[in-house]
Order: sequence, then C-alpha cells, then structure tokens
Amino acid sequence: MPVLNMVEAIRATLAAEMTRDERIILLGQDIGRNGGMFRATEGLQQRFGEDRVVDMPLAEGVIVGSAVGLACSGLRPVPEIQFLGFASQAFHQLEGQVARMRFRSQGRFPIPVVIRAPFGGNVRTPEMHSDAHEAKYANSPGLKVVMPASARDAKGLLTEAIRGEDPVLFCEPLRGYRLIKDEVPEDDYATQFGRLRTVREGSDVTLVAWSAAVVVAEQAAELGAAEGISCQVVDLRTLVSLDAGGLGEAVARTGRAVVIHEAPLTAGFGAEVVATIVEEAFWSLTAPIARVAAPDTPYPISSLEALYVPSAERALRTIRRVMQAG
Amino acid sequence: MPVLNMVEAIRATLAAEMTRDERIILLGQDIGRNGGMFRATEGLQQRFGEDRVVDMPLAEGVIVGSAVGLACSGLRPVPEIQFLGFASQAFHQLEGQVARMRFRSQGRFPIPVVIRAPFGGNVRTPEMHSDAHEAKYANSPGLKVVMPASARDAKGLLTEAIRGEDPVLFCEPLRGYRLIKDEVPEDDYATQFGRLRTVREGSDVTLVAWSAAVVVAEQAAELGAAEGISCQVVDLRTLVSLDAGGLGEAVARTGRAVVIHEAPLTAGFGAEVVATIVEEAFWSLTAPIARVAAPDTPYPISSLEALYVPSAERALRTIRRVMQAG
Amino acid sequence: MADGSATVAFRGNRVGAVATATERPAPTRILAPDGTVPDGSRPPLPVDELLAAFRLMLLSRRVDERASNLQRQGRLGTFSPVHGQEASVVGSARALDPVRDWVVPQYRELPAMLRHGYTLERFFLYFKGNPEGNRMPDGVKLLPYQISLATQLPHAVGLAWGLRHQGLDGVVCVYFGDGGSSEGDFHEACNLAGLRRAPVIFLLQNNGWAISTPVRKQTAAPSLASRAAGYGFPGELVDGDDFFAVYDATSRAVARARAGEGPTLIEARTYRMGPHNTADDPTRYVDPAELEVHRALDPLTRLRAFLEDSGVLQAEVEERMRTEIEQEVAGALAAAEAHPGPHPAQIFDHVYGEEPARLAAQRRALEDGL
Amino acid sequence: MADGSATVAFRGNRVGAVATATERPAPTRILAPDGTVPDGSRPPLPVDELLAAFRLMLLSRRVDERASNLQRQGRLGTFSPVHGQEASVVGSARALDPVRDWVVPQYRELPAMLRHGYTLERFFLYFKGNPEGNRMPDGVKLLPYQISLATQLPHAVGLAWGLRHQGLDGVVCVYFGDGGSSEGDFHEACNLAGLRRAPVIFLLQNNGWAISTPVRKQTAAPSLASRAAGYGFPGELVDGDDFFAVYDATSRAVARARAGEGPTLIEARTYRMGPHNTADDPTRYVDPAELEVHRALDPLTRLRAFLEDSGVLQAEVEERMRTEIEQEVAGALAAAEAHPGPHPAQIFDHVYGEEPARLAAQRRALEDGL
Ligand SMILES: Cc1ncc(C[n+]2csc(CCOP(=O)(O)OP(=O)(O)O)c2C)c(N)n1
Ligand SMILES: Cc1ncc(C[n+]2csc(CCOP(=O)(O)OP(=O)(O)O)c2C)c(N)n1
Ligand SMILES: [Mg+2]
Ligand SMILES: [Mg+2]
Repeated sequence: MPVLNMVEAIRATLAAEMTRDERIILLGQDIGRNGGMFRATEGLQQRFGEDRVVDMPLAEGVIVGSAVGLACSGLRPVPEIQFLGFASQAFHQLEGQVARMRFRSQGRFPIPVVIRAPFGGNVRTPEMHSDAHEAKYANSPGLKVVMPASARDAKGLLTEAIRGEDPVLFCEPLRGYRLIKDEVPEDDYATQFGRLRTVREGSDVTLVAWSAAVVVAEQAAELGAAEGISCQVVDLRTLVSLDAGGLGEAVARTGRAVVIHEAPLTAGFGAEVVATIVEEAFWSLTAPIARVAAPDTPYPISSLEALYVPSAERALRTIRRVMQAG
Repeated sequence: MPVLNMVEAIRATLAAEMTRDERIILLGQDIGRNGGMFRATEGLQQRFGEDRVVDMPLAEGVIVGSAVGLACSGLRPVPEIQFLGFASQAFHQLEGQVARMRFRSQGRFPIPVVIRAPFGGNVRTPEMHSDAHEAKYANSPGLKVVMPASARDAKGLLTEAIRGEDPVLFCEPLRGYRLIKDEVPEDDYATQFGRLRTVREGSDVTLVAWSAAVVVAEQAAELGAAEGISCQVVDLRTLVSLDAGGLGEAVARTGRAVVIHEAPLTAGFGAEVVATIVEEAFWSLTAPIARVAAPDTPYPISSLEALYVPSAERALRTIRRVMQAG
Repeated sequence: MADGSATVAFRGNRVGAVATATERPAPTRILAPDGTVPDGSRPPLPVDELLAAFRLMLLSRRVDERASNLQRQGRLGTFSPVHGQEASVVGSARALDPVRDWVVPQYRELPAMLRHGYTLERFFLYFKGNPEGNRMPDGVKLLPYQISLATQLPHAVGLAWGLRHQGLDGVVCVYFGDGGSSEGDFHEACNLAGLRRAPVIFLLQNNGWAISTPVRKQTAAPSLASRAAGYGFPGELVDGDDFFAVYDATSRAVARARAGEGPTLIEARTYRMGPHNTADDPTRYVDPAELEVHRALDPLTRLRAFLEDSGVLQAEVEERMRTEIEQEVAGALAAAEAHPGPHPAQIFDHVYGEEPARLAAQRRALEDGL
Repeated sequence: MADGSATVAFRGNRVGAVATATERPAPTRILAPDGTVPDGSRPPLPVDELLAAFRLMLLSRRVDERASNLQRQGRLGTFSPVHGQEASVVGSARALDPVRDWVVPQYRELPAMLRHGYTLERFFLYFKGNPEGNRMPDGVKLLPYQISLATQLPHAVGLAWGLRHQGLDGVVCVYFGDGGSSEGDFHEACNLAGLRRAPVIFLLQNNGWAISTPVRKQTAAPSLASRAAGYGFPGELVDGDDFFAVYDATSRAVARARAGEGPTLIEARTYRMGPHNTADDPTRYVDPAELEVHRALDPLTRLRAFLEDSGVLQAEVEERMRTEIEQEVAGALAAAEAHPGPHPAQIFDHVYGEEPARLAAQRRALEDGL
C-alpha cells in the first residue's frame, strides 16, 4: 500500500472523483495555476480545465453562496476556503443557506456541496489562519462536519462526502498536510460518517480527539505508557454525524476520559463530547472527564502558539490528574 | 418599585445611559422614527437626535464593523442587529474584529461596543428570526455573551455592559419583550457579569437555563412541584463570563442537573454547562446531567415551532427521567 | 526647483479618469402615468399576452387584499403584499420563459412565482405555516422564498453559471430590494456574475423603502443601476410602474444573457403602496403626501388605461377576470384549509439526505413524547 | 391593436439610463515613466518634501531586501514586501497630516505606517512574533495590521464618522488591494461612507495580483475606481507608480474630506514586483515578460530621474541617505533582537478589560505549568 501524506491523499481523491463524476467542479482562491496554498489542487486545472477548476475572486461569501446555486443547477461543487478562519466571511451562507436549503425547499433542492478548509496551529501563520471553528458549524443543523486525522481517512471521508447528498464542511489539518503520512489503499473506498476510529487500545483512560489533535493524543499516550498509564485513543473523525454510541462504549471500557482539541475551551466541541459521554456512559465513569483545549483567548502570534495549542505534555498533565482522581 | 416589561426596561436603560454619557450612540435598522421592530428605541431619536440614534443601511457587517471604528474614535456605540440570526452576516466582524481588536492592538484599542440582538422562539416569525446562536459567540474569545431573563436584569446587565470596557453580545428574548414583567428598581445599578441568579430554591434537581428558557424552567419547576419534585432553578445570565463556581455549587446542592435551552442540542451552550458541571461538581452527581434543547434541525416554520422549542412539559419528562436515574 | 514651494495645481489627464455621479438619472419610461404612450410607438405585444399580464396584476392585487384580511382574522400568518409593485414584478416575470428560465425570489414576488408554476394553494399553505408551501412543484424552475435578504443573489449567480456550464440556455432572474442592495452579498454576486458572464438578471425593485428606512437613508447613490458599471456589465434604470418599460428592459436582458453576453442589472423604480408586511404600521413613518403622489402612479390603473384606450380591454372582460380570480383564490384557500397540515415529525424531514443517528434518535423521542 | 403581435422595438428615453462601461479608462499621470513631466507643469512640492518622500521610498525598498534576507535566515517570519508599490504608498501617505489624520492599513503599507509614527523596531518585533509589534505607539493615529482582508474598511468608515461626530477635522486613509475589493465589506463600507459623508479615503492599491490571482480574474470591471459612482462619491484612477499623481489625488481627496464633502475612492494602479509574501513563489504564475514591462515603470527609478533632472537630488545626497537608512535599519533590528520577547502569559493579556474568572484560572494554570 502506498504511503501518502494528507495533502497527497486529498489531491488524489479530488482527481479520482472528478474523473468519476463530471458534475464535480472545484472553486476557490488560487486553486488553479498555483495549485492552492498547500498544493491540494496542484495539476488539477491542467488536467480538468479552467471550467472545472475555477479560480474565484476574493470573496468567501460568494464562493460558498454560488456553490448553493451550482448545486441547484445539478452540479456538485467542491469549494475551498483558503483558511477556515475566513469561512467566517461566508458564515451566513454556510449556516443559513448551504445547511438549510434542502430543509427550506422540503427536499426539492439537496445541496451536495463539500467545503474544504484547512485550519490548525503550530504552523506559524498570521492571525486567523489557524483558528479552530468546528463547534460553530457543528451547532448549525443541516451541515455535516468532518475532520480527518489520517491520510487514509482523508481519502475515505472525502470520497464519502463528495458522493453523499448532504453538505459537508471538510476541515483539513494544516500541520498534518505534510506531517501526517500513512498507508492509503489504492482501491476505491468510502468511509462511513458517524463511526469513530480506535487509534490505540488502552485500559486506564480514553483520549478523545479529532484532526491534528489525534496526533497530540497519540504522543500523550506514548508519554503515558512510559509512566505506566495505558491510554486508549479514539478519533471522532466526524463531529456531525457524531458517533455517540461508540464514544460511550469507548469511555465505558476505561471509566475515564480526556478530550483534546485545538479550539478555545468554552463552548468548544469538547463540551459536546463531555455532555455526550455523560449521556452515554455516566455510570461507568470513575473520574471527572477533563478537557485539554486552547485557552479562551484569540489565537496568538506565532511565538506564543506552542503554548496555546494543546501539546502532548499538557495533555499528559491532565491525564495524570484524571488518573489520580477518584 | 415599578413593574416593567423587558422592552421597557431596555428602553429606559438606553435612555438613562445616553443621558449620562454623550459618547453613546445607537445604530441599527429601523431604530429611529420607527423605534425599532419591537419599540426598544421608541422615542429615542426624537430625544437624542439623528446623530445619536442612527438609522443604518441594511448591512449587518458594516453596522458591526463601523462600530469598531466608532469605538476607535472614542465613542461607545450600541448597535442593534434586528434579529440575532442576521448577525451571521456580520459574523466575521463579530468574532474576528469586535472580539479581537483589543488583543490585536495589545490594549491600545479597547472596543466598548454592546451589540443588542433579539432572538428566541414561539413568536411565529419567519425562518432565521428565532435562531439561538449563543454558543457560536461564546466560542469567540474576546466577546462577552449576556442573556437576561428578567426586566430587572435586563437593566442591570445592560448598564454593566454599556459602562464596561469589553465588547458584549447582548441577546434579548423576543418572547420576553412583553411577556416578561417584573419589578425594576428605579435607582442606578449595574449587575456584575459572571454571577448566576438563583430563581427558585429546590432540593432534588437543579434546572439551569438562560434567557426565555428560564421561564420554561420555572414552569417545569411548578409542574415538578405538583408531582413532589423539588426543582432549584438557576439563571446563568452571562454565558461569558460564566459563573463556573456558582454553577458547581448549585448542582452540588441537589446532585442532579437538567440544562434547558432553545438552541439545537449538538454543540449548544448546554454542552458547556454539562462539561463545566462535570469539572466543578462531578463527585456530588447522583445522576447523569441531562439536556433539554431544540433538536438538531433548522428552526422550523411557525406551525411546528411549539414542538421545536423546549416546553415545560418536555422539560418535566426529562426531569422525571433524571429523578428516576441512579 | 530650488524654491519648490510653488503651489500651482497639478495638471494631468485627469478628466477621463474621475468618475463623479451626482446627476439623478431619469428612469426609462414607455407608458406615461395617464396610460398613453408619448412617443407613439405601439408596444409590440400580442393581445393575449397583454391580457394575461393584466390579469396577473389584478390577481396579485386581489390576493393582497384577501390575504391581508385573512391575516387580520388569524387565518394566515404575516406576509408582505406586492401592492404597488405589480408592473415591476409581472413585467419582468412575463419576459421570462418558464420552460427554461429560472426565478429566484426574495419574498414579495408572488405573481412572478405564480407565472412560473407556483400555486396559490401553496402560497396559502406556506403562510398558514405549512412547510410544504415552500416546496416548489417538481420541474418548476423556482427557488424557495428567501428570508435572509440578498443571500439569494450568490445562489442565482451560481445557478446561472451552472446552467451555462451544462450547455443549457436558461436565464436566471433574481429579485431583491433597495434594502437588500446594501448587503455585501449583492456586491460579491454581481462581481462574480460579471466575471463568469453568467446569464443572470439582477431585478432590483427599488420600492422606496426597507421597512421604515427610506432609500435616501439606504444609499447616497443617485441610482442603484449605476453600480453595474463597477462589475463590467450594463445597468438600466426603468420606471417600475410602467409594465412596458419593465417588460422591455427584461426582454433585452434575457436576450443578452441568452446570447452569452452576460448579466444585466435592472433597477425598477416603483413604490411600496402597502405596509412592509401585515405586522407593520407605515403610518408611523410614511408621509401621506408622498403616498398620494404614488397613488396617482398606480401601475394597475396605468396599464388598464392603456388597454382600455387601445381597445384591448373592455369593462366586461375585466369583470369576467375578477369573477374567475375570485373563484381561483377561494378554491386555493379552500384547498389549503382542507390540507391535513404538517405532521410534527416533519421537523426532521429533509434536514439531511442521510440522517445522522443522533437525529434519528431525536425523531423517535419526539414521536414518543407526542 | 388587434394584431398586437408586431415586433417593433420599444422606444423610450433609454439613453440616459443605461450605464455601460466597457472602455478601459486611462489612469491619471503627471510623471512619465522616464521621469519627465510631459505637460511641463512643475510639481508644487517643496524640496524637503520631495527628498523626504524619496528617502522613504528608498527606505521601504531597503527594508524589503533586508527583511527578505532575514526571513530566509529564519530570523524573521513571513512578510509581504512593498516592492513596486512605493509611489502608491508613500505618495498617498505623505499627503496626510499625521497630527490629525489616521491611517488604517492592510499589511503591505509599511512606509505609510512609518511616516505616521510606527517604528521599524516594532516592525521587526512583529515579524519576529512579538505581539508588542502590533501595538501602535500611544497617540499615533494608526490601527494595527489587518490580516482579514477588507474587514478594516468598515472600521475606517466608523472611525471617520466618529471623528466628524466629535467635531474633529481628521481624515482617515484606509489601504486595501484589488483582491480585497471583491469582499462584501468593501461594498458595505463604501455605501455607508457615502451616506454619512465620512471623511475617508479608500486607497485601493491595484497591484495586479491577489496572491496568484490576476486582476482580470478578480473582476470584469474596467476600473475599480468606477465603483464609487454607485455610492454617490467620486472615484479616481491614478497611475500608482507616479508619486506625483498619487500625491495629488490624495491631497485633493484630503481637502474634500476635510471640507465635509465626504469620501473618495482612489484606485492606484501599480504592480507587485516581488512575491505575495516570502512564502510565495511567483514564478509559478507570473509571466516574466509582464514583469519586465513593469520593471521599466519602477516608481523609485522614475522619481529619482525626475529629482535628478530637476537638480533636487545629487548622487552624494542619495549615497548619504542610503548610509543613514542602513544605520536606521540595523539599529531597529538590533533593538528588536535585544527585546526580551513576549512573556508566555501574554497570551492572556488584553483579551478583556475585565478578565472573566475562568480566563484568570486558565492564566494561573498556564503559569503553573511552565
Ligand atoms: C439579512 C437580513 N437582515 C434583516 C432582515 C429583516 N428585514 C426583513 S425585510 C427588511 C427590509 C427589506 O427591504 P428591501 O430589501 O428594500 O425589500 P422590500 O421589503 O422593500 O421588498 C428587513 C430589514 C432580513 N430579513 N434579512
Ligand atoms: C478574508 C480573507 N480571505 C483570504 C485571505 C488570504 N489571503 C491573504 S492575502 C490574499 C491576497 C490579497 O490580495 P490583495 O487584496 O490584492 O492585496 P495584496 O496582497 O495584493 O496587497 C489572500 C487571498 C485573507 N487574508 N483574508
Ligand atoms: Mg424596498
Ligand atoms: Mg493585490
């Protein structure tokens, strides 16, 4: 099986799906000749032409908003927002339009639109480029929110997203584009939404994460192992659809849970994970569930980001605390 | 003490603060001659002039965005967004600009801007007018999120918001504008953020709510009392700043908690409440914390909204379940 | 240059480059307020087309009255009358071909929607709170009502672009107001439309008001049509109370779009004769004198005068139309009132194509709770 | 009218109302690319002003080089050079009065910021990742860098309006690019500025590119300046590589704004000679021939030629400037490198005026963890 990094897996998947289905067109800033800021669309304009890989003007609202109309015309647009932070400019189109057109039209106009957007810290970008906004979109019914943490899943989940009938916000970890590398099957497969992935088995505590934070969780699990703490690591993969049952079962196995994410703590998606665990696995809990998140401050300037984004060391401190509790 | 409804309390507070501080100016759609959709600014333009009560063009982004600049010039703007759902059009200015200018400028430019916006269901408005988006803003560091549930608090919290140095999203319950009526002291007072209010004492279960859902919680408590369930009701009042300690104490007293809110369940602020309770009062819990929220669907058309918005009956069913647990 | 402090003004080829716009342009007009055609041209429309248009305007006016009454009786929710804007809506809609063209509405364009294949029954259903009322009949080329102002403009551009991408020759006509034209979505949509030469017509109904905000507080632009220049396509200001002027401008825009020449912005200057919606009290902010001026420009009266003068419309014909309309409205209302109404679980329908497990559980919980 | 099917075209007073804009207007120019003034007028600026402007352009060019080198060495973060746009930035900035006027930057206007009171030391600090670098010195009338494109435009309008509201006579000059001009914020800001006659200058630097997107893929508008008409204020297209043209247009805009006549949109047509930023590789998308054309229009060379021809600038004078600049840059860099660097808890500073208890607890936890 070939080993690909995440951006390669995404590029290959886009190419494969575009070959399979003529209705797919890509829209975004600098995605054509320049191949995208991170080369996710490199070579695709040459291959599929300017009509299917479209350089868009600098206006996120209409990148997303025109995708709604393109979908109504029968196409399957896959817009890219250069950085998830700038999807805020399109927030009204995302939460109010992309997410609701099917409902509003009582099924007449499904919106099979996949919005790709990178995000995530520790890559020394300026303000707003790293912001983890997933919770806002998870609280926007009608949207699905997908956050792969491996190249294999990037392919499987993107395939599923593109072939599905529902709008998907597909968030890609900036730092993982090149750093995350794993074996990606060459055959055609789609990874069902709503099923978490057990990344590592463990018996003392369950670490719950998604996107690049899964890597942090794995590192923390390594550190924990060195101290004799056995950490299970689960990757949620899709926040909507949430695998509530799987989450409950995973935590029930260890009785303890730590959630790790890059977004600020308050009202981050970690809160939903805790609430879901409480609903699904309360009686098996032997310690309070803890969250490791960014503090409730805006994403800081580059020299301070290593302290801001949850690290394996910070996660380990919390894991220790949870192990001592109860 | 005079009894005022909520919109009267808000109007009186705006007038009092504008009299006290010349730097305050109001901006919004239809707030002048028309006095606002719900008459919150009725008579204020006549009294303070067109320069201080400004009818704005139909563009939420620049209503919020120009407030940032007005604040930088030394003024204290109080923009109104006609319905919180349309703040989505200004989302990039709210979460990216209003919330962050102080941080970005390292304190040089504080943004003492209070954005007022009504929301909430069961008033038969069209799509988007009733949406409860508070969780998205609570996950936007730099903003404070305030949600009064009584006329007295509307005055106290609005006064505090306007006099403070921080940007505040001040959400007003549409249904409560006229229905919520209580005694409002005539003297000058400001209600500190970050302190929940105990609305009703009770010993079996703690109901946590904010804004119009507090009324639902009180009704549910009444229904519960009839069945011999003693419900404590707490009103969070400010989501940011969150009274985490007070919340933990309140729940510790009963050992059980039910959170009630109007927003869709997944990643709603109820999740944060659960997570916070777990952090603050885990060992005193005798049953899983439960959430009563809207389903994970867009706000529906008027004839279906009574089923969508949490009702006292629905809350009661959950309370019973929580009482039977454990 | 040693004493470079001289203060003579610069000269340059400044003239061509400075764009000032202070003149208020006059709207294109074919039909005078008294129903005559001053330049003597005979509007080139077949009689049946003229009668159909007039009938649709009459129907619209009647639905406004009926629906307002029903709303007062609590039999219908809040809705926004078309009153005063009939020529603008009908004149543009009838220049489209419902078989291949699309209409993207805001919420004040009922006759355009009807002409395109929407039904009065669904209209009543919708305003009685039934979500089915916002499902456009299959095959009908209409997007649903849009509550969030101007958000439909990017949709319309995407739709037009998508049609063209697929080699279809449809044109998209998107409606919005003077208020909506201030939203960022207007700008982004126009700019993209220009770039992609999308076959889209931006039909801006400038009816003088955005709720209580008069257009002079909405913009300092002497005309909204003039904005098209900033996107590289034509803009046209027409008398929106003149059926012919609107029909003609739209027809030309359709022809341009169909021929691959791209978008057009049409500003139809009209007037909202009624309240913003049935919950609004315009006496709080509308100057009665201004209203009187516009009453004299009533688009329906104007077209009737022309049709009567040209011998196309006789009193009996209008009478017959009115009777038919009465029956049509009554029939649609009865059908809507006989409708079983939405099932509670309809809250969950059509949210997703593939329903997440959590939502399915919520659906079951609701059904159990009933 | 019986055979109303005739197809003669309508006639109306269509002419005045149709706005088409297909001609590409020529930018205002005073100084020819060879440094001569074709119409013979003597630019009315004092010698010391001319030398100060030239020196600032020289400084900017030098900082670009230095900072690019430092970035390659890993001593500085990614930044966006001004290279090619010096006349546009300096010409506009020097027409402002730093004592009362404000500059609202995007991120590519270092010389305008320096002229207004920002320091090179802070510039280096900022791009070394120290948040202090984005704190404008007290009293200096400058907003911080803005990363989110075009979001600063509404701020600038609010600021200008606020100054006027308080009876101050300051003018706000806000910078943005051809890319940013496509954002909805541009439209909403311009429209409000027109309505409030805000004393604001929209200084649009059309440098041909938004990262890899050429301006022809950004808009179909023949000129971006033409958009001003749609907001009721003047727009002017100037040669952005001509210091005098930019200075002159800005001066007139300042005068208008100061006199209460409201906003102006200035499109300075220039060219980005370098990469978008130090992480960008323009060879992927810039045609080398196009770059050559623009190299010949270099704004610095052009102004130098004029100054030398007019006897204002001698080789020794420029040499002396260069030496001073070298010292200035080295001094600022040394000071920035000597700076202790941010304290970790600075993450928490300036988020709120009144810090919520939870944030205070997070601060303590971080400090404990260190
Ligand atoms: C984005 C948004 N902001 C505010 C509103 C509330 N609102 C509903 S209608 C209206 C005025 C619309 O005016 P205009 O666009 O001129 O259309 P008209 O009602 O005159 O047909 C407003 C402010 C809304 N529906 N959407
Ligand atoms: C809202 C937003 N969208 C996207 C980006 C990413 N981005 C940074 S610079 C840039 C191009 C800007 O072009 P232009 O406005 O012409 O300014 P220039 O870089 O040419 O000075 C883009 C797309 C951003 N910073 N903000
Ligand atoms: Mg209007
Ligand atoms: Mg540019």
